[in-house]
Amino acid sequence: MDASTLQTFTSPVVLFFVLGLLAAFARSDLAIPEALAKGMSLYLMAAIGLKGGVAVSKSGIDSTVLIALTLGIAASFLIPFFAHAVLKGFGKLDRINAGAVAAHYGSVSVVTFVTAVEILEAQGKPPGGYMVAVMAAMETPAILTGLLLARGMGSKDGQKPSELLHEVFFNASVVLLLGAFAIGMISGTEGFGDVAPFFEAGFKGVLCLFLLDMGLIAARRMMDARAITWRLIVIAIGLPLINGAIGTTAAALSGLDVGSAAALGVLCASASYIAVPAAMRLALPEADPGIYLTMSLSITFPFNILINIGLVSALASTLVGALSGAGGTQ
Amino acid sequence: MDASTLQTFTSPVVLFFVLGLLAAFARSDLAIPEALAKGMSLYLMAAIGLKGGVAVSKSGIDSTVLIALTLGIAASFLIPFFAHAVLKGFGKLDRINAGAVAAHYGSVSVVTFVTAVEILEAQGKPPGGYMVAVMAAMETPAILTGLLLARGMGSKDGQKPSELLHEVFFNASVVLLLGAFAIGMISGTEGFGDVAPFFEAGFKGVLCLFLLDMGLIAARRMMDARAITWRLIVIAIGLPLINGAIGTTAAALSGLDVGSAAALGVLCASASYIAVPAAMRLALPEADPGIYLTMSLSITFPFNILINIGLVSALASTLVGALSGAGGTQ
Amino acid sequence: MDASTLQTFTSPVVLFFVLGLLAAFARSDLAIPEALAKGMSLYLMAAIGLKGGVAVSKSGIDSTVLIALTLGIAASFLIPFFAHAVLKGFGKLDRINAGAVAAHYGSVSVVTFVTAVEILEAQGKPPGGYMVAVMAAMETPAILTGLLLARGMGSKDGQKPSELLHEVFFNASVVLLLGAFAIGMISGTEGFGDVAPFFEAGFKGVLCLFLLDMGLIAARRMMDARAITWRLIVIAIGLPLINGAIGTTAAALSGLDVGSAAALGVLCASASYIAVPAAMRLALPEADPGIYLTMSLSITFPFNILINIGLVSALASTLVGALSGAGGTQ
Amino acid sequence: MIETVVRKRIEILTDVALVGRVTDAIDRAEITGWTVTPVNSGKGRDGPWREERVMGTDKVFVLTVASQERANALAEELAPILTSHSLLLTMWDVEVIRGERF
Amino acid sequence: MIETVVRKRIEILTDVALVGRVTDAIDRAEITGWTVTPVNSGKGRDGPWREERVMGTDKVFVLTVASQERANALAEELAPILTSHSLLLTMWDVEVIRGERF
Amino acid sequence: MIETVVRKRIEILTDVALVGRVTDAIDRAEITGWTVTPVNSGKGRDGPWREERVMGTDKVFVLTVASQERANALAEELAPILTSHSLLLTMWDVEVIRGERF
Ligand SMILES: Nc1ncnc2c1ncn2[C@@H]1O[C@H](COP(=O)(O)O)[C@@H](O)[C@H]1O
Ligand SMILES: Nc1ncnc2c1ncn2[C@@H]1O[C@H](COP(=O)(O)O)[C@@H](O)[C@H]1O
Ligand SMILES: Nc1ncnc2c1ncn2[C@@H]1O[C@H](COP(=O)(O)O)[C@@H](O)[C@H]1O
Ligand code: NA
Ligand code: NA
Ligand code: NA
Repeated sequence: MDASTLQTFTSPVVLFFVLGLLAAFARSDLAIPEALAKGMSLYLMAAIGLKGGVAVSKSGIDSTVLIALTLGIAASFLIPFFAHAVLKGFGKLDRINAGAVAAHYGSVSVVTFVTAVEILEAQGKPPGGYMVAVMAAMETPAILTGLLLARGMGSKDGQKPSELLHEVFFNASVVLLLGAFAIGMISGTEGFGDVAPFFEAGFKGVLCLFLLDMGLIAARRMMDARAITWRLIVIAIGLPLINGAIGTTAAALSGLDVGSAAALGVLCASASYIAVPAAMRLALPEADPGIYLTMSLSITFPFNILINIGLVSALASTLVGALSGAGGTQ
Repeated sequence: MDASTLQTFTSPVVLFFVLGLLAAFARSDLAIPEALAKGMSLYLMAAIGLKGGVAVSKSGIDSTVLIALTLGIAASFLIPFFAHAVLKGFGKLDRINAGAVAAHYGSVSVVTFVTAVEILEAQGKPPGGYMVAVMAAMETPAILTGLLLARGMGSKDGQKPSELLHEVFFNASVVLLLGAFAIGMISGTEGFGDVAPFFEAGFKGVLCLFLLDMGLIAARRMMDARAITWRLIVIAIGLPLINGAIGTTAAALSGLDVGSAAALGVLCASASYIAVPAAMRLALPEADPGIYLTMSLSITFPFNILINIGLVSALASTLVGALSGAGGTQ
Repeated sequence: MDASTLQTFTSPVVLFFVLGLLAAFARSDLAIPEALAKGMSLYLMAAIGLKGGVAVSKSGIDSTVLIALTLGIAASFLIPFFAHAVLKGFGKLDRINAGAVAAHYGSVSVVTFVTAVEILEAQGKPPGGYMVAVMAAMETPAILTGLLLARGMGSKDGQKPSELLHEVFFNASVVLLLGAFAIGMISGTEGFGDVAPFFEAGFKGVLCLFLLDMGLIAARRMMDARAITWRLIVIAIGLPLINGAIGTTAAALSGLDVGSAAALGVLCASASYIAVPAAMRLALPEADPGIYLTMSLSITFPFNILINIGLVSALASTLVGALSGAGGTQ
Repeated sequence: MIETVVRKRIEILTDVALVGRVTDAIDRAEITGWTVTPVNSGKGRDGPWREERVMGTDKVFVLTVASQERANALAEELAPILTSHSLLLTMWDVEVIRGERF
Repeated sequence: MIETVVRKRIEILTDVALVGRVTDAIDRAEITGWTVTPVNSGKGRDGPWREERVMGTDKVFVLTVASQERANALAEELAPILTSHSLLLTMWDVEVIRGERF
Repeated sequence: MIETVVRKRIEILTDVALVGRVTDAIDRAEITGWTVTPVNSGKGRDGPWREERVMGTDKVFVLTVASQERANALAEELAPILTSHSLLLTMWDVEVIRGERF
């Protein structure tokens, strides 16, 4: 743990999350109205999409972008296989629940990513703007793998696959992230200037209040949890550690810069708690939300925010430093 | 189409509207919580009212203001007569529905106006601050004309006229627009300075998200529309073209500056989809919302945002240029 | 009334409150969606807490802070005794209702405080940052005194005291105010810099819209009021006058600076309409909300915003001036 | 055992713009009170609609508990606008405690 | 044909501050669950009110489905606070599917 | 006196993600319409939950008024997903005005 990790704990963004956790554990009635939470989540996605698009409109699209996209999509497809095996074996879940949880860990958490970007920028390692597109691309492949693992190729339930595919590709966060990304690319720095006061200046403050809410929700769900065993807790901490390390390493070896490598690690480490739960209610109603939401939202999410982002960031610095050092002596 | 019209399509404000349209057509589940949409609409009205009032506190009230007010109120009273004739004749609507639709086209759309102001300012033709008061004054006269046309002088329904008049003059948007306008006039530039970061810096960003929502709503209503014929579609595009041209011309001839003439044109061209529908549900319940909302919200509104504001602005420049050229050679 | 009092009535913040009152009296349907009002209230508390904490992180905690805390807590405990006597005697309320109302007057109104801070800062007399902590500390002692006065030591109703104490100490506004205060202290000026655009630049604008809503609610409740006598109206104006004067004087005598003395006076003068009503519904369901909400929200609140803050501020200036003058000649 | 009495519960789905008309009718029928609850969306003869409060076209439920006699009075009061304004009215018997209040 | 059984549906209008009391009573009556739905506004003996969540004075409906026997137990449980806290309770018979759960 | 007819009122508590399934079933049962109302929170076999719309896991009520016959058709339609998706369905008789519409 270096100074920058410590710095995390004096950042208002992280401190508001801790406040939410504490308030919920103390059974305070503090609560953010849902319409507002939904609105903040839309705002954060629009803002991060715009910012990414503007950045790419400046830097252009090169091979690095394609490499990052490929790595991200591959991770989203493959992580569920690994996760499913662990969840069935060590976690002792049945096939259906293991598949549902695995889909969550293959997909990503937008807020974890956004928080990581803030922390990385504060540490002087900003990720590339294209990482927003990578995130959007990673949201959904995992859903398909997870369903496959849970159910095999057939579907007994009358859920039409086309319906599910539509739900998966046009779900609100994918559309908003990619739409805002495209708007950012089209309007560029100049067009963005007009709306920057709203989407840029307000960003961190909104993130504070949103994380306050996430802290409240995560802790409340934790306290109500029934179906969670110690084995599942171990997995909900182990998976982000392993996925984060593998993702960062792969990205560093593929030549991404420190910030982008760390961001890809965080995306691999994070677990969805918005898009995937909704898809699972539709496609795998037999799976228990008490398991997948509690693991992704109440254990993995806080673990990533409070600890793992710092670890992934440190690992990325070490690896990219070593590689470029190696490269420098060639 | 000059460069400035093209510029419209790289403005984030317009692009977010297009994103909303596309997302809804793709049947994405993207949606802005209603409380938030309502809040953004209040914010936009408060902000535009304040800004207008502050501008007038600087410029003072002169004969131009009175001319613009007179033109606006006259337009709101008279447009429904013309619209009613077209809707009954070419549009083949019955008297009641024609009256209801006519009322919408005589009244105004706040968001169309706000978007026009943004575009005109970007083109270096800012309208006078008093145009906000003109807009507020234009909201309601059309309701009275529309009812008269629909129903003659009597009312069979037990709706008390006093109740309707009250609803019309103290409806939320009139009160907020004029109230904020008055506050702007009273507190002036200095008082406004304190609240400017909120009402000014955030303005365009909020407008982006609001137009995203409007795009979603307009396109969804369009897809559900049943009672709309091709004749009504033609009218919903023809009326804003004609009303916009007449309004702009009258304003230019009356000596308004380019920006204000264009703004009056846009007000004439726009159709209400907030105050008037509510009044119609009360006073003309037999009229079909499927007709008047679809026309004003799903056809005229997008047409104005995407195309007609640009046309009206170009017309205003041409006319005012020609007139001042003529004036210059006198 | 000096220039600065007049200035109050050209401040957008106060003018929006007046607009809300007028709109409601005119029976306009203007309304702020509740989720938004709740959100603005959370925003204001987070922002004022943060700002206070940052200020204290700079100034440090000294004996003045302890004096102010002691004065505040004592006032919250003691004011209800005085208020209860007046309400039973002059106001002719029964014991239960007198106790419920007394609890409101011992506690504080966050928005009154926030408005006072804005006005005091505009007058060049900013209160100390620690006054936010004083406010949080004053929210709840009055609830205990009020219940004691209403009910004696016993409780016939099965309301567990522990439940009430928990509700009182972990209620949302106490947790958020103190939590944000702590975050401000921990992250200090530097950490606050990141989120300042959101929490500082937007503050006055949000306060405008929030006071617009408060004006609407206060006036509507006033018009629906049934149980309010002229005696209660006199008390709802007399209590803030007296409590404000006593609080300011005690603070000035104890050596607080002008701004902080005025702020303590305003806290004593203000009456709760959020935390205490909720506690009373739980603990004193027989008490009539029509009495305590109308007095605190519809009479005392507007009186404080429009008139009493100015009076308290003037008193504080006079007293502290006289005392320091006296001190200066020593 | 607690004593209950039978009353009518009436629920009326109405446009927000018309709530005042409905509650005026309830007042005229001398019913003691009413409660309004929100509605998100629906489908009727005109196809589906979503809550569009910005446009003032959304709906709510107004519900009221009344004696049989007053419930009938209310239905009579509302009859003229039921069809013209396409309100949806359902009513059924419920048991209430403290029945003297309704 | 699907088999249905008859159960009581109970709806209680209560201040938000008192929801915990009501659901505690439901739990004590050993009913399997409950559902809370929002309320906008209303009118009662004290005149009209609007939802004023900022002030913590708004109301919600708590509804629960239970056997006749447990419904009675719940009504008994709630009796003491029904009047003092002016709750509105209505109950009626409904058909449910999967009745063994209630 | 106004004429009323008896119809079934059916209320189904469902996850937001499943509303489309339920309303499709209503359409297939040829019922004229439906109305969706919001839900705040609840408790069932899996313990308590709060409305968590950000997470897409909240619930709503879908309610519909239909003839006995169509109500049965709807219940049959929904039977397969009632248990698997843990929907709560209650139905009861109500009087409606303008009964020819349902
Ligand atoms: N007859 C009624 N029908 C429906 N709701 C009622 C009725 N009477 C009272 N209420 C509701 O119950 C609340 C409290 O009423 P009260 O106990 O009379 O103060 C009111 O605000 C209404 O929302
Ligand atoms: N007896 C009941 N009465 C009312 N609502 C219930 C009842 N049981 C369950 N619910 C609701 O149905 C949801 C799902 O319950 P379950 O199927 O038991 O998980 C719960 O969260 C409650 O909102
Ligand atoms: N059979 C029904 N069951 C429940 N709600 C209905 C039904 N028919 C219509 N509605 C509701 O009533 C509204 C108006 O319907 P309509 O009068 O057919 O336009 C619809 O938007 C629905 O919300
Ligand atoms: Na992941
Ligand atoms: Na117009
Ligand atoms: Na006080």
